[in-house]
Formats: sequence, C-alpha cells, structure tokens
Amino acid sequence: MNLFLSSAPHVHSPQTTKVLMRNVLIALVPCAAAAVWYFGYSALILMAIATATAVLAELIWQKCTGQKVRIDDLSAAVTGLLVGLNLPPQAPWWLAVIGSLFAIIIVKCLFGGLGDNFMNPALAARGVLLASWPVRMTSWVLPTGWNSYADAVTGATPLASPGSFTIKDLLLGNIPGTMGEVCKIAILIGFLYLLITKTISWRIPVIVVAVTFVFSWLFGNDPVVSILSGGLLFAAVFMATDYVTCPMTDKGQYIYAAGIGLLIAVIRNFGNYPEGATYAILLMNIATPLIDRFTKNRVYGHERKVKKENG
Amino acid sequence: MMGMHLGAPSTPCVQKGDKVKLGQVIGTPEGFLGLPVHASIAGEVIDVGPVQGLGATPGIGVTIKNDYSDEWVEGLEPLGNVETCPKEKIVPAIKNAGICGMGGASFPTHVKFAVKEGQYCDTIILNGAECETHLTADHRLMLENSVRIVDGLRAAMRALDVKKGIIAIEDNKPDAIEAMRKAANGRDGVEVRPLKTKYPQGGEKQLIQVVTGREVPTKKLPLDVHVIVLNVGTAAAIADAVIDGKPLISRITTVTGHVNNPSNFRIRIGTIAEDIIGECGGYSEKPGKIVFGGAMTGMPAPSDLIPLAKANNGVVVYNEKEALNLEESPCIRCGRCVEACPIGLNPYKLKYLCDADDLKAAAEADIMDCVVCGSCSYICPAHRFLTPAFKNMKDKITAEARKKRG
Amino acid sequence: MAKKKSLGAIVKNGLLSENPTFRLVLGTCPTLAVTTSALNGIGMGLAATFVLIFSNLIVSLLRKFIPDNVRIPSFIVIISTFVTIVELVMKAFFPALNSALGVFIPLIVVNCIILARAEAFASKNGPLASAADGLGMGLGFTCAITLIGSVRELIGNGSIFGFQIMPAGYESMLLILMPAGGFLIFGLALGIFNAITMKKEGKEGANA
Amino acid sequence: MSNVTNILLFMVSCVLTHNFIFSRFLGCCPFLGVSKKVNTAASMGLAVTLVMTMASLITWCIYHFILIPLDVMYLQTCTFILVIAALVQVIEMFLKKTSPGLYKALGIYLPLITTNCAVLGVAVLNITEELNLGYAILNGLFGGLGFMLAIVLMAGVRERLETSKIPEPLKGFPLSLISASLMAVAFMGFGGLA
Repeated sequence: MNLFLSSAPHVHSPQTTKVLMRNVLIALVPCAAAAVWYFGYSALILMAIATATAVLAELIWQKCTGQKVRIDDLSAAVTGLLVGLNLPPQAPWWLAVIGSLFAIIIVKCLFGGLGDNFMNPALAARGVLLASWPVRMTSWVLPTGWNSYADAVTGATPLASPGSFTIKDLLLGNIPGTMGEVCKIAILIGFLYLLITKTISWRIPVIVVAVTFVFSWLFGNDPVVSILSGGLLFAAVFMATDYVTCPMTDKGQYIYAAGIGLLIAVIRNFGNYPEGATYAILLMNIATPLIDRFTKNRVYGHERKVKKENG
Repeated sequence: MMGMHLGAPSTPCVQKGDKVKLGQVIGTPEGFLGLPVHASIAGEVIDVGPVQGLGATPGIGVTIKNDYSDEWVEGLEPLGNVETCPKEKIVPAIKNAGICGMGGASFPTHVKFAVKEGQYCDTIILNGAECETHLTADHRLMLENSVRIVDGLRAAMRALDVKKGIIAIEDNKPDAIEAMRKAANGRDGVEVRPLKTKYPQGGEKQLIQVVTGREVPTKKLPLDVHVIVLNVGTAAAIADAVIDGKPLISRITTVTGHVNNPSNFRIRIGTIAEDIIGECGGYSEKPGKIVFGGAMTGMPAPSDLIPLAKANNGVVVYNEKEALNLEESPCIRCGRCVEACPIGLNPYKLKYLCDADDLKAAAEADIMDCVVCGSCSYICPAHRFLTPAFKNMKDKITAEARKKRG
Repeated sequence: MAKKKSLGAIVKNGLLSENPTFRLVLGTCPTLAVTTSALNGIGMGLAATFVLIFSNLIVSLLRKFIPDNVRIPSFIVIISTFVTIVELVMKAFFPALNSALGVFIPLIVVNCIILARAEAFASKNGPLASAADGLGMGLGFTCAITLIGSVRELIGNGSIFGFQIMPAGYESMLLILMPAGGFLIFGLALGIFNAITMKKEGKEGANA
Repeated sequence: MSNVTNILLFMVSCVLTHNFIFSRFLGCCPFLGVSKKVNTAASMGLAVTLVMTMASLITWCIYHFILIPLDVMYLQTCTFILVIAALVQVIEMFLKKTSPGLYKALGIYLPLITTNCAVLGVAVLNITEELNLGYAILNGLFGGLGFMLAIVLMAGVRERLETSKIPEPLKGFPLSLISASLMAVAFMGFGGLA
C-alpha cells in the first residue's frame, strides 16, 4: 500500500483563497444590483466588460509567461468588478477595458501576480483613469432608474454640492456618483456579509469611517453627510481591506486605517479633488511596507524592544 | 525500537534466539539523554536489526515473538507508597523504568528532573490539556486512573521537594476535571485548574504562560522560570515505576480516523500499526495516510508496519481525499498566519527566508522560537507549506550549530 | 576600452550596446522630465550631445595636465562652460524650446552621462576617440529620449512632432504627460529593452 | 500669524504637492540607485536635505551679493556647481570626523550628491522663482524633506518587492520606475493642497 507522506498539519481550514475571493464577489453583488437598479442597463454592460477584460488579461499574461494559470482563484474577477464599480455610469466602454488592463497587467502581473503588488490594482486604475480622462470620470449622472431611457441628467455629487440631498437619498442612493458607491445600504449589506464569513475584520472599515467622521467635524463640515457621501464607505469596506496591500498585524492596521481617515478628510477639505478616498488609500498603500516594518508583534520570550534592523 | 526517546538510541543487549520476560531490559542507555528500553512482551527474540520507524532512516530494533505468557521479569523493586518512600530513590526509579515525555516530545523525564546548581523549581504542572485534534488518550487516562496520576505528581513533587502541583485540564473535558478533583482533594499542594479550550494550549510554553503567567525567555528551558511540565501519561508511568517498580511498557493511545470502530487502547510499546488497526476491525476505507499523533503535529508513517513509540498518543487513518495535500498557491498576505501564531512570529516572512534558504536571516527572525504547532499552515488560505518549511529550517540550523560546535 | 576601435564602432557602441539611457540607465532626470514631446526630446538630446562631444574633447586633451585628485572639479568646470554656452545659445535662438526645457538646461552639467563618460572614457583615450564616443553617447541619448518623447506625445495628445496621428475620436490620455506617465513609459521601455536583449542573448547563448 | 500659515502652506507644497521627485523630476538618479534599504535611504535623504539647505543658502547669497553686482549672471551654473562640489567635500570631511557611522552608511553615495540634480535644481529654482533668502532656505529644507520622504517610501516598497516573483526582464530599474510611477499617481492626490 502506498501512503502519502505529506507533513503536519494534516487538516486545513476550509477558507481557501478561492473561498475568500468568492465571498468578496458575493458581498459586491448588492452594490452591483443597486447600480443596475439606479443606472440601468449600461451599468451592467460596463461591469461585465471590466470583469471579463480583467480575467482575460490575467489568463493571457499567465499563459504567455508560462506560469500556471490561476484565474480560478477569482482574484482577477474581484479586481475587474471593482474597476467596473468605480466607473461613473455613463463611462464609455473603452474606459472599462483600459482600467481593467492597467489594473491587472501593470499593477498586478508586472509585479509578480497575486500577492506581490504593493498597491490596490482597482484603485490604482481608478487613479490613473481619473488623471487621464478627468472629464469622462467625473461626468456624474442622476439615477434615471432601470426603466426610463431618458438621457442622463448631469448633476454634481453630494460632495461637490453638500446639502442638496437629504440623508434618505444619500442612504438609498438615488444620488449621482460612481456605480459602486451610491447605495449605502447595499454597501452595508456587503460589509455585514464579509464580517459574518470572517473574510475581513471590522478593524479597517470602522476606524477609517470613525477617523473621517472626527476630522470632518474638526474641519467644520457636517460629519454625517461627509461620511455618507462620495466613495468613502465603498472604498473603506472593499478597497482598504484588500489583503495584499494592507498591513499584516493588528497594530499596523490601526495606523493604516487612521492614516486613511485623516488623509480623506485633508484631501476633501484642502485638496482640489472632491473625492479623497482613492488617493488616501493609495498613499497609505505606499506606506504599508514601512508600517509593517515598525509594527512587529512581540515574540514570546523576548523583551519589548522594537527590532529596527531585520525586515 | 531503540530510538524512541530524544537523545542517542540505546544499544540492544540481547541476541537472536534469547528468551525475554516482560519488562526485561533489552537496550542499555547511551549518553546523557539515554534511556533503557524494556521488552513489552515476554517471548523469543526473533531479530535484532534495522526497523523502519517514523524517522526517515531506519533505526535498530528488537523484534520479539510473543509467547503470551506475560511473565514479569524478577528483580523489580517496588517502593510502595509515594508519600512515604525514600525521596532520593524516586528519580533513579524513573530512569530505570525508561520513562520519557509521553505528550509527544519524548524528553527523558529524569534529565528534566536534574535541577542544576542555582536553579530551583516551585511548581510542577501536569499537562492534561490535550489540545491536539482527534486525540482522547489523556482524557481516558484521567477518567480511569486519576489516582495513579495524582500519585505520580506527588512522587515528582517529593523528589524535587516542590510545594505546588497544578493539573491543567481544558474545560472541554468536564468529566475529567471532576474525576481529577475527586482524586486530588486531600493531597497537599495538588490543585486542578480548568482552562479555556484553545489550540495550541497544550504546548509547554503556552501552558506555563496560561497557568503561571510566566514566560520562558527565548533559548531557555522551563526550569529557568522554575516550572516543570509533565504530561498526565508521564505522571501515571511515574506512579507505576515508583509504586510497582514496573518499567514503561504500554500506554493509552487513541486509534481513530477511517477505522471501523475508533477507540482508545492500552497498547504495548512496539506493536505495529497493522495489528493496532486490526484490533479496531480494520480500515473502513482505503487508507491514504496513517499519522502517528494528532492532526496538527502528527508524523506521517511510510507504511502500516511502523511500531508504536513511547510518545505516540494517537494513530489516525486518513482516506485518500483527505491525504491529498493541496498544492501551494501564492501568498495573498492576508495576515491570518501572523494572527494565528501563538509565539508572535511572522510566518509569511519566515517562509520567504526558508525558500531563499537564508539560515542567518531566519535565525535572526527568531525562527528557533517556533514551536511547530501547525496553526499557521492550518489557517493559510493559500495552502502554503509553512510549518514543514520551519521544521526543516530549524533542523538545518541546529545541525549547523552542532557542526560548528563540532 | 583601451584597444583601438574604429571610430564608427565607438559611435555604434554608444548607440546600441552601451546606450546611456537604456543600458547604463544614466541621465534619468532629463529623460523623464523632458520627454513630454518629441520636439523637446530632440532639443535636449542635441544640446546634451553638443556638450558631450566638446567636453569629452577638451577633457581628453587636458587629461595629461589635470592632477588626479582635482579631477572631478576640473571636469565640472569644463562641462559647465559648455552648458553655459548652450544656455545662452538656447535663450537667444530657441526661446520656445528654452522655456519648455526650463530648469533642465543648466542641469545638463549634473547629467550623469556627461560626467560618467568624461570620467570613464575621455580621461583615458585620445581626443578623436573621446569626441567620437561623445557623439555616440549623445546620439544614443538623443535617440532614446526622442523615442520616449514621441511615444508619450503619441499617447499624450495624439501627435508626433505636432502632426496629428491619432484618429479624430481619440481622447488623449493626459496622465502620460504627467510625471507618473513619464516614469511608467520609461520603466516599460526599459523592461521591453531588457526583454529583447535577454531574448537575443538567450538565442545567442543557445546557438553560440 | 499669517507668516506661520504660509510657511506651513509652503512646506506642504514643497514636500507634498510639488514633491521634488514626483512632480519636478529632480534627483531621480540617487532616488533609483540608493533606495534598496530603508536605513541607507534614510541616511541618504538626511544628507541630501542637509546639502540642499546649505546649498540654497550659499548659492542664494553668491547670486545676490556677487553675481548681480558683477553682472555675470551667466556664470551662475559654473559657480553653483562648484560651490556644491566644495560643499559636499566639506560635509564629507565633517561627517568622517563627527559621525563615522553615518559616513560609512553613506559611503559612496556622498560624492554622488554632487551630481544629484535635486541639489543644483533647488539652487537654480531659488533664482528663477525669485524667492527671498528665507523662502530659499525653506525651499531647500522642505525640498530635501520631500526627497527624503519619497526615497524612504520607495525603499520600503522595494524591500517589500524583494519577496515577489518579478518577471526576469523587469528586475531592478524597470520595476522601480513603474513603482515610482504608481507612487506619483498617488502623490497627485495632494494636487491643489497648497
């Protein structure tokens, strides 16, 4: 009888990478559904294009560099859907394609594939698209709903013109904004799902929102509106908690989340971009390696000294 | 098997054809950590030669054909009651009985009791935590002969004149806690301490921290924080050695997994896995892997002809699907392994150092503090082989250090 | 470099095998900053080439008289004189280009290529060979930044040297003209360049 | 009070919005060359900040007190670069005596600072932007801090990338450039801050 000689431990937790990524996809479904509900059929196409391009790009890249094809771990699909959800509803199709291509090829595969990129691919893609085609990326549209095919009515986002939308609108989401960020209820449902399945921990989203709340209040604009408007909630739940680009230890995640919250408030109040979440998270992604380096757990049996030298 | 304990394997002192009685010494100890090996059955020696054990290279072993007489060898010197017997006789009795740690480390107990100059021990902890999966051997032992365990603890306490003895049992075994409390009341200095069930609480370092709040400093032994940890099985063996003068020839082991009726047996040391599983009514499914020990730290057996060693507290049979070890996928830096590590190490970072075979950097990153508990490999969503890599790296580093010491 | 190489070979070497921008990765600052359009690229390239040729020439001429420990400051003085000449010429004849290149004209002095070549090549070889090397290096540098400049201009606003190439519907990617785009295109170009040379070496290794 | 706020604004603009590397492209050679380890990057950043601050002070004085009266502004480039080279020499000797540790850590990078575009860049910028002495020094100091911030972040990122499976042709410079471009995208977030 030939027996396997695999070494301890012989059992494994059911949460594999594929399961985790699938949980994130499921958590995104409410947001996607809300987007299709508010912005109609075009939203669905955009999201489909973005996701398909992402998965295809990773497949081709892994094939032609001779690596084992790993698109079944759904990480490309998650990135693609996130790129899709970050686009305004009336964005042209090629914007989704370029966004996904940039996210997968440049930000992820060039650095070595899953787990090696130091920046959140979907968010970097949004940053690049925002800088390359500012007009296209900021043409907001009032939700015209699934049925009416009336052409879009452009309007400024609540961030740009606060006070023009009631809290109810903000919560329910019939406000202009990118597809993913509008309906706050959908985001919260997704967040709860991720918490229940232990895919992410509460630490980062809660602290990001809390710190933004405090600093928005300090900087003198109504904190409740500033939290419910713009891409903050969506980014905090889905973007900031991307494993690959956030610190490993709890302490590190506290600092990372606090940094994001602070930067969001600063950029929103002083910078010339209404939406600070994207850049805040990108900046903290850059700082993550340094945070990881200085927030080491105390090893059992060692006195409390912060080890500066080894990585 | 001659090499069942940590330290140099003993040399056999019987030849082919000799008749041996139950408990007769068939292997004399070698070196400081050496332990005598005893015949666990009476019968005729049919072979003295290489036997494939759990280790990679076969060790020397004595194969005895059982004549079922179970006739004890003469010359055993029982010391009677643990409370009254002469203190200085206890440790030699333990050494002659060939007792080593039965929790899994198989560290010779008499060496653990050798308290050097300037060191003192103020607490002895009996490890009844048994946090390893699948295993209920210690649980059974605590239910059936709790008095023996307390006797063993008292013997150890008197031998080292220690005032406090704590029996730590996880609260997922309430009946065991009850049984041990009944046996322990009235015995001075013995206390039963229930613990919240948590893996890997059974590890020496973790248990000391939970029970006494002290931390074993890095590269030091529990004795440096004045504590000695013994497995409840070891305590029972001590009681047998002191009270009846009997050597360690059998132990309680859980046999479970894909066998017809999984159960706990008191098995003679050296019985081969095939017979043990036969005892349980054979395989219920085609075996993919047989593991000696629990699922988190057990050693896989190359075949089912492997003899049971003193420290094997379990024999677990997996079917082929479970045995198939999924192939490694890239690390997604989720931080679960950092959270899971009881020692506070960075498993994902150590894995890169191990892959790069960078001994110096790994040692600098405190890999030697790793207790190889398997939590990081268990939790890793990308199925990365973390614990095996650390185990090999630790062996390499110790081998390197030994070569340097030369 | 001591062995006698024909002048043509030195020039070619500067262009291909030891292209300063792609192979030795020197002079990254101007390469990134100035290549927002092909025109700027050529302007900067020629200015640098001019300085390279003459500074190499003078350095190799004076190499016997410069005491060793004062070597670097004297090289710098020579180079900066030529840079000042270029600066004044630029201000006089090409004011548009001068404003486009801005602070980077005086920075040619600090451009690593020039100092590196002066140090590595000119101080050891005859004036003619050094001048040829200066020309080779300069041309290599110019070709490289013009290539990157045209790529960025093509994507950045759909034209090369000002001629509209891209179809009317094309919406130019403004990011490419920004610093981030500069880093990206230069990085990708270097990556592709390495990939080609590796494949070539691989092939050469294979059939060698 | 207004003086403090616009110094603060000037600082934010120098360090973040118009960061010397990410938006003005000055000092990229050492930025790519030195940013392997966080420690060396930090000490390099410190040294460059030191040199830039002193350089802006001295070059500003030379320009206003020597070049303008003698009306030889065109000699600006030569004098500046010589001053910087001399300054680096002085600092090198000074460091060798006072803190050999830092000197050893910097090692060969110290002479490299002379050819560092950032140092000469800040000197020339002080002149072209007609900053008064106070702001010139601040420009040097904050420019240096911006450089240091960028190079330390870059070193952190590159140390992180050591453990990634980077495709063969991209190892070394190409990937650092691409990471720098991603960092530049992030730094654009500070646009308009000051």
